[in-house]
Amino acid sequence: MTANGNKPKFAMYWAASCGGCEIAVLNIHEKILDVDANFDVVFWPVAMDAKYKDVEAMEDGSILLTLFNGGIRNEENEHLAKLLRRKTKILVAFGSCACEGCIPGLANLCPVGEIVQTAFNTISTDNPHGIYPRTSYDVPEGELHIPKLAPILRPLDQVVDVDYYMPGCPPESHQIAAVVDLVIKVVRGEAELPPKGCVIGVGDSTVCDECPRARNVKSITEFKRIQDVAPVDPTLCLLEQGIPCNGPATRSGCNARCPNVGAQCIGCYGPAEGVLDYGARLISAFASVIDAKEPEEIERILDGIPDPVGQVYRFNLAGSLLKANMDAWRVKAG
Amino acid sequence: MTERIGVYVCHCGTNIAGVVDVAEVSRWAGEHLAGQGVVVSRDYKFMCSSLGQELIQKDIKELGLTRVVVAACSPHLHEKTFRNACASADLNPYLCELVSIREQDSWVHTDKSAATDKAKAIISGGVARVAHHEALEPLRVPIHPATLIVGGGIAGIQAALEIADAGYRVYLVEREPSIGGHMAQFDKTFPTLDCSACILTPKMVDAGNHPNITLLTWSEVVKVDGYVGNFAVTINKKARYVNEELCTGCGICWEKCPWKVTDEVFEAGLGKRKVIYVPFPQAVPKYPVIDAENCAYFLKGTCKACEKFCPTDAIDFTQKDEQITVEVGNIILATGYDLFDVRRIPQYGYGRLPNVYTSLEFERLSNAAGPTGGNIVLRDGKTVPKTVGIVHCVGSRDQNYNPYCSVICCMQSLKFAHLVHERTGAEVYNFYIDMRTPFKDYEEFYQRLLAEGTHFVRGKVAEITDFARTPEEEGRMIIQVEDTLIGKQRRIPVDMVILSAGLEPRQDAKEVGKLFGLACGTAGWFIERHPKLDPVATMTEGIFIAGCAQGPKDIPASVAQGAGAAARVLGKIQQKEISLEPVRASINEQQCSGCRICNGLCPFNAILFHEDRMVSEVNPALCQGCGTCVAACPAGAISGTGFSNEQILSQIEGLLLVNVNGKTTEAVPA
Amino acid sequence: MTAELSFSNEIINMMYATHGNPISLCLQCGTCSGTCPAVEFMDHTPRAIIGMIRENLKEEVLASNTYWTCASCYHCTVRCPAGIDIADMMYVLKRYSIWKRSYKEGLIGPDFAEAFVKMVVNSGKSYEPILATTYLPRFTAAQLVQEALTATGLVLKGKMPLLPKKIRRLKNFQRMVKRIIPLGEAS
Amino acid sequence: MKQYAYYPGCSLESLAKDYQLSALEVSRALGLEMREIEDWNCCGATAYFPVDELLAYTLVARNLAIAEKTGLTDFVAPCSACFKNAYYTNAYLKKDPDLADHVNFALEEDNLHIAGIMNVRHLIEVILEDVGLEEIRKRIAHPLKGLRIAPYYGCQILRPRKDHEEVENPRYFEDLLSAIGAEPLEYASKTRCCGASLIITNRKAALEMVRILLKEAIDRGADVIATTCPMCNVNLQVYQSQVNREFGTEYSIPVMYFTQLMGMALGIASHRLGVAREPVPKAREAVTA
Amino acid sequence: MTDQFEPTIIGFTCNWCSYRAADMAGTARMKYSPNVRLIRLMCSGRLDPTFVFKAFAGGADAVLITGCHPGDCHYVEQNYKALRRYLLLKRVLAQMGIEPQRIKLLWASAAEGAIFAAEINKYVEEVRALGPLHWGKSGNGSKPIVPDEAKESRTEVPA
Ligand SMILES: Cc1cc2nc3c(=O)[nH]c(=O)nc-3n(C[C@H](O)[C@H](O)[C@H](O)COP(=O)(O)OP(=O)(O)OC[C@H]3O[C@@H](n4cnc5c(N)ncnc54)[C@H](O)[C@@H]3O)c2cc1C
Ligand SMILES: Cc1cc2nc3c(=O)[nH]c(=O)nc-3n(C[C@H](O)[C@H](O)[C@H](O)COP(=O)(O)OP(=O)(O)OC[C@H]3O[C@@H](n4cnc5c(N)ncnc54)[C@H](O)[C@@H]3O)c2cc1C
Ligand code: SF4
Ligand code: SF4
Ligand code: SF4
Ligand code: SF4
Ligand code: SF4
Ligand code: SF4
Ligand code: SF4
Ligand code: SF4
Repeated sequence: MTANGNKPKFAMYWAASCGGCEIAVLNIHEKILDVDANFDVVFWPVAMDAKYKDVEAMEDGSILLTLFNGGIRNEENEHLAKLLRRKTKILVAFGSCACEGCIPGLANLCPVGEIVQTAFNTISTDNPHGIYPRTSYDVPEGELHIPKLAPILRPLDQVVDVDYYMPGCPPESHQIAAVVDLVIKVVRGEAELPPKGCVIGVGDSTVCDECPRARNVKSITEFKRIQDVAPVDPTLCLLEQGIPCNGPATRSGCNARCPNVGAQCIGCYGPAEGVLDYGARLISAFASVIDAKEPEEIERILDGIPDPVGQVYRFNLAGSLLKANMDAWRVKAG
Repeated sequence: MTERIGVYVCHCGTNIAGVVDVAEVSRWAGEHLAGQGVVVSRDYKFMCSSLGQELIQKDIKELGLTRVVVAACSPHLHEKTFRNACASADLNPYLCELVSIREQDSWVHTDKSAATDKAKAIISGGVARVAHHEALEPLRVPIHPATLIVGGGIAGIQAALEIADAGYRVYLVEREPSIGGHMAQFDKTFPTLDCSACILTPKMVDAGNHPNITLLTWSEVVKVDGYVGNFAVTINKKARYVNEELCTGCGICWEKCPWKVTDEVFEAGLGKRKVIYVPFPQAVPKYPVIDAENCAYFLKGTCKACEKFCPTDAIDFTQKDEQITVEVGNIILATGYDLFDVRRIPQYGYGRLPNVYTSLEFERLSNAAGPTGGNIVLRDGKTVPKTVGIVHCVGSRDQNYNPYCSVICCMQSLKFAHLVHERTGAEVYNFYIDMRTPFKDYEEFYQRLLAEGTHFVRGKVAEITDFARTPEEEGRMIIQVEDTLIGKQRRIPVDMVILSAGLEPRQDAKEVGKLFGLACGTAGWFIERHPKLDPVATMTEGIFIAGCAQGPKDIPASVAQGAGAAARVLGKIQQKEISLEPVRASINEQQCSGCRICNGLCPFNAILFHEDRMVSEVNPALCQGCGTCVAACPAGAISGTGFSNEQILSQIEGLLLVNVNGKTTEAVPA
Repeated sequence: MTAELSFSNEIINMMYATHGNPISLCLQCGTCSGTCPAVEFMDHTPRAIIGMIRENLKEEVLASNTYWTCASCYHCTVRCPAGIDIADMMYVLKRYSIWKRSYKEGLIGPDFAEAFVKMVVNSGKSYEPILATTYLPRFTAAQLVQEALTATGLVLKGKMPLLPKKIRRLKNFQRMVKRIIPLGEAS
Repeated sequence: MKQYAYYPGCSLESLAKDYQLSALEVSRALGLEMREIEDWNCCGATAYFPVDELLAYTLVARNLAIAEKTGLTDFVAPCSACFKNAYYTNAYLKKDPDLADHVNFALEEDNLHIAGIMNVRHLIEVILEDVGLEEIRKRIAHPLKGLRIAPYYGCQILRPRKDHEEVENPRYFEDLLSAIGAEPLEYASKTRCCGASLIITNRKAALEMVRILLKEAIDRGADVIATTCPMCNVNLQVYQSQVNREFGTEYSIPVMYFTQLMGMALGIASHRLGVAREPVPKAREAVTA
Repeated sequence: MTDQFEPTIIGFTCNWCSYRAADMAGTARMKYSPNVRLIRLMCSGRLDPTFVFKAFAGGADAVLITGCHPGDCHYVEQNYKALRRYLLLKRVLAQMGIEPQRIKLLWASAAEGAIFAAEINKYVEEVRALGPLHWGKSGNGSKPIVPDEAKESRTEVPA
């Protein structure tokens, strides 16, 4: 990759996330060449060697576009988020983790201590000495630091101002390509940027809109896990078959990838436009299709969703109105 | 903040100001809510007075207010008042919000500082909410001038005649072969002892002949679509097996029909009727029906006597049920009542002791056109009773059965006592708990009975038995009761017992209610819009109730309600169109994914699905604005005017601005 | 808040299992008295007693034989249109009168009830002959003879065993009773 | 063979031995195994309640708690008074956790705990519901043809249970009597109280109550009065002579337990039913005929 | 009084029954605790779980939802729909550590002013016993949240 002072600068950073988003960017095939041709990639730890101090040395606002993926879990994530915010004109929360916490956000259901406990001390962990990490440690070479964990994971916009959001776990390659095209056009003066705060690279409805499955007025007397439904009707709406499909509440843009191949949507594209709390939408939706009047009967049907928070907030817990579990806060309180 | 909001805090005399520091509240709102757009905040003695309203109007004009918050009484009382005040100052009425600091605050709290803080919170909620109000126009829908009346008892007949006389079409649907209802079964009516048939028959005939009334007897409503002004009602006309065009009502068929069955409906089981029959001679319409369940032809394939003798070939065994649909703008339900089933009180012996009668049986027994020709005799058909016991409150005012008072039983029991006395000279005992004779000339009737020498025993009958303990009890029924005025248990031997059974909602009232979108109260009667001020309207626009369907009552009250409901309907028809509260749901097609989750949620079937475009749509005329679908749409595609997410979410924020200790809060982890 | 409870409230408070019994809802309809098989032997009818309780006529109520004449047949209870458990209320009056040691002269009921409980507490079971001795002295001579005849008749027919039974874990049983009532009173 | 936790109650050990005998014989013959619970105590009849309500519940609860330990589900009492006490105690304790706490505190002394899990039933209910009329009819060896029986339910078996289908006019006793071939009479006083609980404390009232019941049965031509409760049985039978003395009547009508009548119809020898000592000529005739 | 924790409770009422019950409690001058602030909806069926989350996030200690009795809904049966949502919502909240008692569904007819008032008093007591909810708002901002030192590094990493 050649450095070229005249080309706009591009950065990408990977905070608390799985790395899938980076792969997704590389997965846009020949489009990646457009990126190289049109941008000067100044910072992208997964693809090139770069030092934080180099970024710190840059002039504020000198990077045109930063795709920031991952949530803010520790001090280092937070430092980089703020640093890149200062240096960047267009900061994009890229992928579900940066947008709304995603799977790492589910850790907000536990206090930090418990997370550390689980990581370092479960049956499957080989840690005979019961060793736990420390934030600083003296070695002959000097004092070593590892970043402190925050009590909860926060999506990017809870830490810094975000210009655009691009959900997906990861975002679909065709959507990434479209966004890259758009930015290039903007750079060339051929297009306008959408208004700040927009969600880009998505559709304007929900997954059901793109889902080819047939649907009727819904009324459900039992919720089941998909593996317990045999056989799954390949053409009928999954929700009508009692499988809690998150498609009705999830923003379109993925071409209903999961229901298309026979699996229920689990919601990685996040809430539809204007929705304040994704989980609330699904609670309403699932409850609405239940066909029962007696509390006992309703409870029995609800037993078919054994992990409600996991079901309705798999990707959105950190971005939800309540953001976390009480216990995660309580660590702080007591 | 672009909105310019005015806040008006009412003293309501001392009703509010006695507990809430209104001056402080008003000052606080002006100061602390300025950031939310409040440009003026005032308190005033009576906001709803014309001076109070003028205050608002002046501010709208002079200060250019775009939103108004009035902190006073419940919106159910004065929302309209303040909306109108705004409207006359050219501010869209829906940009006004009335918050209740009286019913919800000053009247229910004693701690003045807590009440003042709560008033601040409530106002803060209202201010936050009003900023998101939209200018709305009431919905206007045309009203179809025809009316459907269900139930051809006296209440339904009265309503039908009133509307028809005013020149509008009425469809009168009656389930039985003839109209007339319960009143047709009676001999005399209290308190004047008019002959029931003499006063009812002319009305029935009028209804039968009226050019504006379409009588649909032997029919039932099966489906109701639409909404106020525009109902489409499907009616099932049961097969009569008699061609109404040809039949002249000559009566040869029922004369010739060789089969008799017990008449459980009109004769209350006391008499018999033919299989092809009219329930009573004055029936309207005059055409008979064939009771197919008992007809020899339908059961065994032979007979057809009626067909053979009919001079006009009107009998038609091939008739089928027929469904017709009519369009109407308003509906009146006058479905009446059922009699309490006295078998549910086994200790009163009905069904076991032959000479225990229900009130309706007695009506037939005493009716000159009844099975005994009006002779009051025991079941053996000849013995005239020497002593008769009449039991009040059977199944009424009793937690084990119906807790309510059935209203008519006392008067009806007095009527019975009089008839028995007059026709048999028997000794009559009336057993009552309280004597209730509340209307015009009723008490006078009671006094007449006292003068006649009727025995009145104050006490609820414990049991009626045929087991004699003493020789004078032999062969008779004994009524065991405490005479509470004397303070002694008494056993009174009688020959005949009449149980004044209470009135109950129709067995199928719940289902019928559902058909029309009406709810029944705990006792099962249809719920009126307001028990005192709107007894014939219901919560569903365009649907009215009259007569005993609304609750137990006597004939004068049933007639008054029938006429009242008719007046309400005529009022609507005259308006030609009706304006509805614009609280409605609507779907943003762009956002709707066609998931169809909302489709099954609307009880008024207001949501339709367009298969072609795969989107749902709300019919604003059907939607009643409950908001259930708004809360349910997972895509956030449905919004509801008047109660939008923005309005409610900001109201929550506003309410939480001041916490219970009066401190402005900022919730943070401790 | 230390104002003394009215008599009617005292009675209502003592209806533990029936949660106070809605005696204030009584219609004074007389169904209870009309039903009662023992009413002839009561000096006030059950309905009247309820009225008297409501009006706090404590002395008159306690001096009445009504509640000790109630046979606990519950016939009034199932018929009362106001949902009042009259029979239970009669039990309450019995308890109240034993507690206050205030009841009509010459009644056998209170002594019998106490004797019965004493016997059960002492043995865990009830046994007719023992009971007889506790109440016999109150009988008139004629009644005594009758009773003796009946009793001997029973014994002759082999219906009445001559020795009372006791339960095995009597000590536990008695400690159990003590947790409910400090025994001083009952035995 | 279905098993039941059987609670005989004090009377069945003394005054009502014949009931005990016949109840067990008939149960056995119908395939019902009555397992007497260990170390039970008196249920208190009607005489605890006037002294202490809580104590009354506790004493009854002890029996229920003992029964709960057996692992059986049904608590069966042949005596109506025992049945009523157990039924309500069980129901109240289930409804009122506070009351249950009090009672359990006392029960600790006998290492017991009541959970309220027993299904409390009267013997006649068990026979009717678990065996059924159909089955009973099949097993009848000697239908009691022509025997006119006044079925006397009494009070405690019916009341104050308001949920019972027909508290005022029950029919099941009649059905049972018809099933064993007898002729049940329309007996208006069948649910009227016999005054057993007053027989000691208010003799006059009790005798009058007995008189009324005897009068109706005899007036209607009954050969025998059938009962479901030892209290009623003893009261109606033993006090007949006193009624005669008091009212100058000459009543003499046999009173038998329904189990004795059933036993005879099932073909069980009279002495095993405790019937031998009872003069019921009509009944014996019916059986031997 | 000043030491006593005063919970703030947001209540949702339907226009037809429970709001009228509140009106009736007022008209009859029944007294109850001032801790509940009511929001009028047309129907309990309008209750969006978002409102409940919003209330908790905004500092409410509990949420009361009221509607017509089952079978008496002005909109025929929308209160059943509220019931279904409520039961699922409660499960979600429980998983998030919000005590189930902090949300309550109450049926009150327009005539039940007394019940309404009594239930509010009872509920305020119940919530008072639970203590404050104190849901954190600070997750919003960029205020640094420091990890809990006490729970960290109990064992040293051997060199
Ligand atoms: C024994 C007795 C004596 C009485 N005596 C007197 C008296 O002397 N004076 C007095 O003032 N009042 C008296 N009353 C009260 C009187 O009967 C009522 O006030 C009056 O009949 C009520 O009229 P209605 O039209 O409301 O109801 P109803 O007379 O019950 O008429 C209702 C009609 O609706 C029809 N219907 C019901 N459901 C449907 C359906 N789903 N579809 C179609 N049709 C349906 C029925 O067939 C019936 O024809 C007495 C009542 C009783 C029980
Ligand atoms: C103490 C009391 C308490 C009550 N409480 C209740 C209650 O709680 N609930 C209930 O339902 N009912 C109650 N009522 C009954 C209730 O008052 C009446 O049912 C109701 O007010 C009747 O209304 P109206 O319009 O027929 O008559 P009114 O209220 O008497 O109105 C008649 C009007 O006509 C005017 N007027 C009279 N003659 C002439 C004339 N010649 N020219 C011009 N104007 C004239 C009068 O000035 C008056 O304004 C109560 C009655 C009383 C006495
Ligand atoms: S719910 Fe799922 S399966 Fe059904 S239409 Fe929507 S996306 Fe497709
Ligand atoms: S269907 Fe749902 S889970 Fe699957 S990719 Fe699309 S948004 Fe993600
Ligand atoms: S059907 Fe024929 S016979 Fe019968 S009334 Fe009509 S015209 Fe006369
Ligand atoms: S065919 Fe039927 S209706 Fe006609 S006469 Fe015969 S039985 Fe009567
Ligand atoms: S619930 Fe929403 S997205 Fe689904 S069909 Fe209805 S309006 Fe459309
Ligand atoms: S708001 Fe209510 S009435 Fe209107 S469409 Fe939605 S569910 Fe139907
Ligand atoms: S039966 Fe009930 S309401 Fe009637 S007097 Fe007796 S206690 Fe009162
Ligand atoms: S329970 Fe007592 S008061 Fe009631 S009817 Fe029986 S004996 Fe009379």
